[in-house]
Amino acid sequence: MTLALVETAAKIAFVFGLNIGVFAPLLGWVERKQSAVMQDRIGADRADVFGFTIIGLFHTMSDTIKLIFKEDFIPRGADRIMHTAAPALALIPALVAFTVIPFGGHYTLWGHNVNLVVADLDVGALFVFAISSLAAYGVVLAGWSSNNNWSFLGGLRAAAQMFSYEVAMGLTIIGLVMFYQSLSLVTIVEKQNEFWHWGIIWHWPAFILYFTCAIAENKRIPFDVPEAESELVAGYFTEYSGMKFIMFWMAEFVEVVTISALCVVLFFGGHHLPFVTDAELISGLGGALYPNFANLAAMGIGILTFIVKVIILIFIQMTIRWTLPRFRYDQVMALGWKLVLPASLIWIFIVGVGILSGIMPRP
Amino acid sequence: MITVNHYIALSAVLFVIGVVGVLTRRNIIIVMMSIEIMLNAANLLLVTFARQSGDMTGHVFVFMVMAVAAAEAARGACDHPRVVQEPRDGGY
Amino acid sequence: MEILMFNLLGGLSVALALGAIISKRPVNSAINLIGTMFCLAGLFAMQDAHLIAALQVLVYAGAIMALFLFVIMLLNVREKVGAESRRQPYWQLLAVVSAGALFVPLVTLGGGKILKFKEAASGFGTTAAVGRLLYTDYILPFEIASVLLLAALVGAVILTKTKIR
Amino acid sequence: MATKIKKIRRNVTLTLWEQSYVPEILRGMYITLEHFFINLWGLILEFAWSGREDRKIATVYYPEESVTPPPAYRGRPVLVLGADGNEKCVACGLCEAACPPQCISIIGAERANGERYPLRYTLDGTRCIFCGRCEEACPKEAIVMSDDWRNLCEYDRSKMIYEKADLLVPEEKLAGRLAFIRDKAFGKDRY
Repeated sequence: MTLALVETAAKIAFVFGLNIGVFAPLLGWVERKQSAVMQDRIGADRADVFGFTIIGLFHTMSDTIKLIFKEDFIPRGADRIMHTAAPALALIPALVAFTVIPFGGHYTLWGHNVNLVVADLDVGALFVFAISSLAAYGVVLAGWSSNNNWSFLGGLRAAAQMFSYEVAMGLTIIGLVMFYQSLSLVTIVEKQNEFWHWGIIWHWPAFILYFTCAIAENKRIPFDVPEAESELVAGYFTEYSGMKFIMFWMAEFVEVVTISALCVVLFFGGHHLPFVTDAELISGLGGALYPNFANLAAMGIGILTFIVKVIILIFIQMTIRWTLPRFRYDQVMALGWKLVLPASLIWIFIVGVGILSGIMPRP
Repeated sequence: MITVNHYIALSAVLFVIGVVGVLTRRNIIIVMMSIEIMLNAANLLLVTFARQSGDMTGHVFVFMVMAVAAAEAARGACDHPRVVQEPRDGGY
Repeated sequence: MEILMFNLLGGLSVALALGAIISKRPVNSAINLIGTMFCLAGLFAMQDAHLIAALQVLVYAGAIMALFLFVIMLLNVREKVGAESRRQPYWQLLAVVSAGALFVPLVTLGGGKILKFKEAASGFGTTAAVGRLLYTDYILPFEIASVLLLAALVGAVILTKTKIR
Repeated sequence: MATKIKKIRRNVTLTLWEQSYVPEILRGMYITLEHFFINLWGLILEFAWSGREDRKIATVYYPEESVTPPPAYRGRPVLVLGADGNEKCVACGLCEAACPPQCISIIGAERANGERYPLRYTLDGTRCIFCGRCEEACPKEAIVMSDDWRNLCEYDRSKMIYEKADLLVPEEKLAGRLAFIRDKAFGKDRY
């Protein structure tokens, strides 16, 4: 009982530390520096400690300090409670969605069975969509409560966009669920033990559709119409400052990580190394001689593989962000309803035919 | 120890709240939300009896109720702006 | 533990539902109702209805309430202060009477037979079990529900279009 | 002069390949990633030894490095100090007349040998628009636009009114600009 509690607490601490402590601040730096290097610029490198700048990494610290001490401004006429609650409502769902994502497999350490997921839910994928649909509330309420026309328009745009793409996003996954015969993300990862059962092999159209929907759901370029700087000042967070402002940014970055993690789990085999199954890995590390240490090493390798895959997908998202121009608003909605939604429905049909005719062997 | 009676009581209280909301409020959106409360009270009861009898038919019914509620909300969402634009039929 | 969770979730859901029908501004009442939906999802999960709990959050809290909030926000643009007039007194009397009528069985519930929960079978309320039921015994209602949703979709499109080409 | 008319297709119909978005997005990403990896490699080289030329960087580390403007650049207008230690200006007043915002004011005087010189030459830096008309009007190549772009701002407007002593710059420092004016005024490319 106590051991299980300690294990759960450790896993929650790992997930939160990874998201809030490592990825969220680091992505702010990555976004600046990667865009700079991509666009033949130098990027932020001025913050230094005793003359060391370590390629601008101190900017994350100096930005945090600056934002903590900034004035926390609530505009007159704003709904004070909603205005304060909205950033938290945007950030919390992004974090909670990570609880059902497995970042490793099953390992036996000194007789104790460790399953590297905070909550192994039977309805894992559905839970992620349910929670991510709630992220819209934070944005909508932020836009509404600011009592500012730009914010309001941004909130409305965000609401329409997020609800539209949610439908398509749910449908893109159905094919995978039919293929793996489970909604539980842990089961889906287990079934991707063999490289030829990875989602990307059979379901690459679903991956493209899902990735598009996920970026649109996260309101990042090329779908950043709710916060379009050239049209609405900053969209729904125009009236925010200081820590509340940065909470929206953190929510965005945490969602980038969550989307990448979900993609890794659904399409890229989770923690599995390509061509090496878990059992082979443990036996290869000397599982017969030192079972505990082999399991521990396999666990480390599994988590590392997972994180590396997540980082690669984050890099791809960042590259897309700094490559493409913004869609027009009607184009965003047309893409969602007229292209992605029918395409995902067609894909479900194709997967059904493929499974029934035996072309797509189910793992 | 939680018994079925606890859930029946909770469901009844929620249903009464929904009824009172429908009967006392005039804002059509809040009336619709009160109807949602009543539907949810019924859902709670369905799930409770499904659990008590060990038969999942109740869950299927909840599923249907949700589908109906979604259809109703979709219809209502596009209906409300029209009602408010022409307020003479007393919608708002 | 269970009774604590029940009291917490049940009390919270009742309080938030009350807040939903009492609060003056529609946005506040929508937010309160979202909270109610959440608490009910928790209560569903307590009764091993995992799929229904997830659907409650996804459909009710995620989609239906979002639609309500969207409509309220759109209407809020031209909202007049104090637009809501009181109902006639006999409506309120009717509300009190109906509430009282429903509370009578509630009061007698304590004296009646106490129904206890049985131990749930394994796999109760999981996606696979409910899905199997939906696609075998209840395939016809399921299809009718899908047709209903399609009709609502088409109806919504037609209702909102001012000019149909 | 025959005008060359270029026809532009406005209503472009995309091919099916272009309409499917993904290949075109990948093409765009290939371009950005090419820049990214070339610059990343240069960045690593720059850490090992100074390999600035391995990067395609278009920006400079400003306070440490700065750009040298080309000779056509019009910076702060200055008076040319001749090799003999006297300013070349003869206080003819043509620049004063040519200046659109009228920021120049001259008080002329005569030396013992009969040469004219400006007793006071005031240039109001708050009004100067860096048009270069003074330079064009000057018959003696006495006022030129320097490449000085740093000392243009002050916290106090009264400090921006330049007297003759602030404006005088030795001739050899302005050689590039003077050669450029001569080329422009008397060379092949005169306009």
